[in-house]
Amino acid sequence: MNASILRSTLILGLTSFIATFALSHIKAITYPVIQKQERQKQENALALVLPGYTIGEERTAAVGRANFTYWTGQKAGGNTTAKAYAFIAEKPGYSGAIRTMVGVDEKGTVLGISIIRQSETPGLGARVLEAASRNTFFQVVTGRAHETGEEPSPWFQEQFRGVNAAAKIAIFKKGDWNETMRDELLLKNGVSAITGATITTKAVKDSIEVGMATLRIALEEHAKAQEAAGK
Amino acid sequence: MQDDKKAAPGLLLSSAPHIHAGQSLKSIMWLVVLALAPAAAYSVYLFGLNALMLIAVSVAVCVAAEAAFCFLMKKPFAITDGSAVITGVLLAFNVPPDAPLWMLGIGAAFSVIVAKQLFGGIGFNIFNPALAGRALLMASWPVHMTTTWHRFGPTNVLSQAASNVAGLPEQAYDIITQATPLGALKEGPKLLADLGVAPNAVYRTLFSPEMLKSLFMGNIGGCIGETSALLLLAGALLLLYKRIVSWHIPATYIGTVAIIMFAYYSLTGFAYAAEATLFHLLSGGLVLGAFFMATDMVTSPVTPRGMILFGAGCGVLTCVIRLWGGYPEGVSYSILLMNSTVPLIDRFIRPKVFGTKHA
Amino acid sequence: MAFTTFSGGIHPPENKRLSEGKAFSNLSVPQLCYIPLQQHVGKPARPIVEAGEIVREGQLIGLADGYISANVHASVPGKIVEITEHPTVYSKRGMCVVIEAQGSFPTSGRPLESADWGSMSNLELLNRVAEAGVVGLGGAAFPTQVKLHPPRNRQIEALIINGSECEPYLTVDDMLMQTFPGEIIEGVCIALKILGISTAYIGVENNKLHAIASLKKKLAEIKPSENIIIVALKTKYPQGAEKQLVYSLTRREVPSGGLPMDAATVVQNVGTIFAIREAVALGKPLFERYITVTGPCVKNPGNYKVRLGSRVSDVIEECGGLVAEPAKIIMGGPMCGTALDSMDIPVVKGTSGILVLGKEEARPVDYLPCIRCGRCVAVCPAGLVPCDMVNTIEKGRLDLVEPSHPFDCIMCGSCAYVCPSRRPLNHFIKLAQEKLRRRQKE
Amino acid sequence: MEIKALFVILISTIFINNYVLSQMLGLCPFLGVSRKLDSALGMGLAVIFVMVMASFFTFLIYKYVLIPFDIAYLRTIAFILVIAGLVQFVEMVIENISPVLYHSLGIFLPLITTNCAVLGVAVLNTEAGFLNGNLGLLKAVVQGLGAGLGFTLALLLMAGIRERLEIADIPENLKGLPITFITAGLMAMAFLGFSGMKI
Amino acid sequence: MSYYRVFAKGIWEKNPILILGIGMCPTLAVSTSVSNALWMTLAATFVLIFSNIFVSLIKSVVPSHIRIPIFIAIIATFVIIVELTLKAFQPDIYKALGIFIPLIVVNCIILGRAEEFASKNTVLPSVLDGLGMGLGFGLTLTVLAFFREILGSNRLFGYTLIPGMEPATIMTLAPGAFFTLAIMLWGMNALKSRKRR
Repeated sequence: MNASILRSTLILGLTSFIATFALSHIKAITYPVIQKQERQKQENALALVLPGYTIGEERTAAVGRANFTYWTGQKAGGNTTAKAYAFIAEKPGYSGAIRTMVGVDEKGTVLGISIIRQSETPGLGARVLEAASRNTFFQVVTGRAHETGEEPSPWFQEQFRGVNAAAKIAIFKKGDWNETMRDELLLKNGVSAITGATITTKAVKDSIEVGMATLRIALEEHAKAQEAAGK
Repeated sequence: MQDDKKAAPGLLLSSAPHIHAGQSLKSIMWLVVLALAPAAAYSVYLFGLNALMLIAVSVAVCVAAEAAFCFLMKKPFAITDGSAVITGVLLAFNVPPDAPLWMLGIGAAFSVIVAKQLFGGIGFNIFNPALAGRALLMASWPVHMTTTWHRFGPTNVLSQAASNVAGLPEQAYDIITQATPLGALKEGPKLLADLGVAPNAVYRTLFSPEMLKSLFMGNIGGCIGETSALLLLAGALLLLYKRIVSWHIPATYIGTVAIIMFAYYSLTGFAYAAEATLFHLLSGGLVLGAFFMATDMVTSPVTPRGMILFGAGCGVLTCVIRLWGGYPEGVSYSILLMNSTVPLIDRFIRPKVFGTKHA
Repeated sequence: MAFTTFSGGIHPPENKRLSEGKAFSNLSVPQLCYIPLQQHVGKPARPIVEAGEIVREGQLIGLADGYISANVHASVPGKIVEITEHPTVYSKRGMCVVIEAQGSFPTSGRPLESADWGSMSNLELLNRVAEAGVVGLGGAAFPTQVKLHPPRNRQIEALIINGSECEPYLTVDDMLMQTFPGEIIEGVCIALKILGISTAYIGVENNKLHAIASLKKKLAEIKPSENIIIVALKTKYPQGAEKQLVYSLTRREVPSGGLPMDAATVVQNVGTIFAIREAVALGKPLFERYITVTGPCVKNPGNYKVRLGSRVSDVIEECGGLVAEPAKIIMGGPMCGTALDSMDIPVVKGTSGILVLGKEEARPVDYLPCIRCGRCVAVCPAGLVPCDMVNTIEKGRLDLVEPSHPFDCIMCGSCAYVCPSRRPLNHFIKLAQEKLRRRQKE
Repeated sequence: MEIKALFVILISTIFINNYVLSQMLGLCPFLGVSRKLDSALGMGLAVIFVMVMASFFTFLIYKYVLIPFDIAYLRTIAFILVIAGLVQFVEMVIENISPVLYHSLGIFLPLITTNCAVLGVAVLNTEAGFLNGNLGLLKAVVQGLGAGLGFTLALLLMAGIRERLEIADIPENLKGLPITFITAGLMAMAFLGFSGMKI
Repeated sequence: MSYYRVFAKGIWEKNPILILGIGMCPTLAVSTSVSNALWMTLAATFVLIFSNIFVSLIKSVVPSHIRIPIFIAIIATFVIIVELTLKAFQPDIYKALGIFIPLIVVNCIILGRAEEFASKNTVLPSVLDGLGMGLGFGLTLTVLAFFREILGSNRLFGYTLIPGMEPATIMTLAPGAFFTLAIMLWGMNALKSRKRR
């Protein structure tokens, strides 16, 4: 009886030991890769919203109740260096929070946005990620695919490029956005809503506006702190 | 037997009772169709030919799908029982007036085949076929189901009311006039506040007497069959008078909505509690749902007490979805949800058996 | 005024006008009489005559066989042709004594001497009822002497007289109460004496105002020492069903699976009471009864006194024959009666009427699936859910039927009457009852 | 505020993100034990019980063992062993305390170990993104309760429907699992009515 | 039983999903696109084969009353291996499959095969059994995903199928999964009953 219990315990223990041992090895192999992946992902997102800029430091500022994280970017062009910032904007959409990485220049003009997380209704709000695929399945299998390196960026996100985030962004119901609408909409500092998903559109828009305001405060405080440190 | 000449071979032999109340499945179904007819006719007047086409396609596909399925399954097919026609009309009543025809066709086929025939056909379905079809369309093509509202000219009451609001920007005008009344109520104030319009201005518009009157008469946007409370009530009166529909479900359904809405608006200190309650009763699919869809005999409880519980449940869910849910309207989802509880209601709520202590 | 009643029930068109208020008339004696030996619930009577024998009118020809059984008498004088199998309302091949009428009729036309029953003992009275072969004339045909003699351990507090006659078309009880109020009150007194109690309720539906008036008038005249109360009931089917009647009059529910005596009552039909009175006071055996012959196909609908054993064809012919093609011939009322497949079937003690329906009136035989409209639930006076029960029975799932109380169904047929799918609900329940009973026995 | 947050989690897990009908977890018992109402109720109660317990223990283990020792990658194996052990323990305890309860719940307990909704709730409790933010112990337990209640609700509704389908004229080849899936699909469609709900 | 039969039975006559009716959760949840389905199949089959190997290796050493925890531990180990590997090398797939990767642990197919087959057979049949079962699972999953991806997103392997067609979003949601599997099961039953006749 006792022997059998002892044996059982031994076997269980041995199994666990072997399992843990094996897993720790696997972990040792995969963890660096996983961490690299995660870093890569953030870098990709930053590169997407601040195209052509060199990403600088990551700063965290306490604004209001929450911590606000943003990144700085620089681009050397001619004799001046253009500065730009990226931040994460978040607002509850139709279902769950929508998290967007936003890149702006010093004046507040949006350089690019990238929606990182959303759980909106498929077919409606989830179309914030919808990109017009250039190739169809048949073109791919018959070898007549367009020779394009990267997927086109989602039209919803594309239309924010050039909008002034420091001012009110207007929402229009013009249907799916395309390149021909850009000038007309930018003139009114507006974007076109996703059909049937005004709430989602408004959430993204609001989050960008709020984020921009927060960024300004954070930058001012940073400048003040710099000044204080300088003295 | 000695007297063969007195034998009477033509006599019907059947069990008692030998007489019948007269109302038949067929007559009930066609009376329901008749009761829906005024609202259907009005929708064609209001929304134009596309509404007529939608109703026609929906009915035709429902009947054809039922016929095809019965043929394939080698089941007897009774087109004359009219149940497929009712499903078709009700489904068409539940889509926006400018919805595409192909979409409604798919919904109609789904209603009849999946929600009804797969469960064994008339009498066995658990869910209201028309509402199941609508839920399918809602989940499949939400854009068509939520944005193809009919655009009225400036004579429409919402347009007129909207133009009465001082300083309403062009976009705000769009937001109010393109939505259904419930949509305008749910999203209007939020969206307009963004444009610098005070929510109260929106409320004044929505809860004005002309607006409420329009909701009652039906000169308003919405799904094909739900606009005119007046005509729907006329049809409902016919059904009540003919005892095809009993008061239990509609009364408790509408009553529950009225009580909850009034309590909600009063407790939150809303200035237009009474008007808002009336607005909720008259707008959206409440009247249509309470009288014509929640009362679907197959998918509602059989006992009066069960019906009361069912109606109250529909009312609570409708209010929950309208007040906190993602959709402006909750009638069809709440009826569908309550449909799934009917077997349990019927199992646990039974009449008291005569001569026993407990039910 | 709110009339006392029960919950559930239906309001079928009464259609009583055809025969309402038509005074009783005697139908002429048929040439051939087929007298079934089984005219009651229980064992058939044992024949005590042989073919070729000459019998008197009212002579005992079948002797009650066992506790629940009843005597059968010759309804016409004459020669016994044979004792043979013949279709009856209860069975395709019931034993019948066939009598060819001849000879004299000592009872007809002459008033009989009234016996002094007040001085007889209870047992003596009960014997007279049993000897006369009285059974329940409302249709159930339960031997009356058994009903009037409840077991000792049952306390009986009230006698209930069923004058509801809630079946559409039938008017015979109505006419009995209008024509013979005195006799009925006397009958009630006899029954009360047998039971040894003093309270009786006569429940009459409020569509029979003449009957109520004449009973009330007579009661005021006679002023019997017993406490007899005439109650007007709401007109509703099945007001005359035993358990519902007891409830309407006393607010007591006969317990599930029980009899009226479990609610301290005994229920008798007015026709039975009339027969009790004739048996006890006049010593007249039950060999003739009043029936309603009616229906849109009958030329002279009305209320008639008929000799038991008269064939339906003879009765209809005596009433002027048919004026239209009949779709259904029913013995009893349209709600609970039995459809006949032959016009040779004889009138028995439990026959309250003969109803001939045309195609327009008869409920069709075909039926459709249940659509769960709940009408059957709303009308069921027993508080059952017939639709679910029958759907289960139809699928042969008798194992699932028991919890839905199939044995509490009183076969009133209200459910089938209202069913828009024309489903023979009570018939299905009856089949299930039979199957379950058989299964329980096994 | 805290109470409201808990209420939101409860409602979300029961209706909006119902484990069975919208997350598609726990389908095997949902299909297997929904034939009879009585057993559905027994299973439901057992699942509620185990889910609450499992949420409690796995959360503690995750927060105070796996995270501090930096072995969070072992959570799957740790959780499943905890759940298996827990189910065994609960079975023993119930057997000793109340034979009646054991009789009605006992047969379902072994099945619960492989109910993916139980492991699912334990894993989801540790995912920071789920339901907007990190969960505390109390929230984890409430989430377990909500998941169990949602599972039981779906199970009971399905059992009621299936008892009625027993006597329906369903095409022969559709009887059993296929029609149950169709019903589940229609129920899931009805539950879409809760989507986007904000309390 | 021949090796071929051991391998082939999982594909058709003992298909875990269509015939045995187990392993439903991942089947329904991850079949929104063909590539998800294929990755899930790969992950599950990997765990299935290796847990079968190890279970059949240690079957004689393990006392029967603790075999279930041991089996679970073995399975869980391989699940974590899959989890970490996917997370490192296919992060998008890992994200898409989400919670259903750790939930492979409680997939009834795997524990079921360990208990029913591997614990009674030697290594080679166990591998074949795992492979067959994995294939059967994968085949069903892929067919399911094929229809759901086409109808629900008008795509195949991520590429648009018919430009301009409006897909039925419901097919990517829970109801679509239920309906499609129901129809597959219906067809399966029809085939079976035809064969019987």
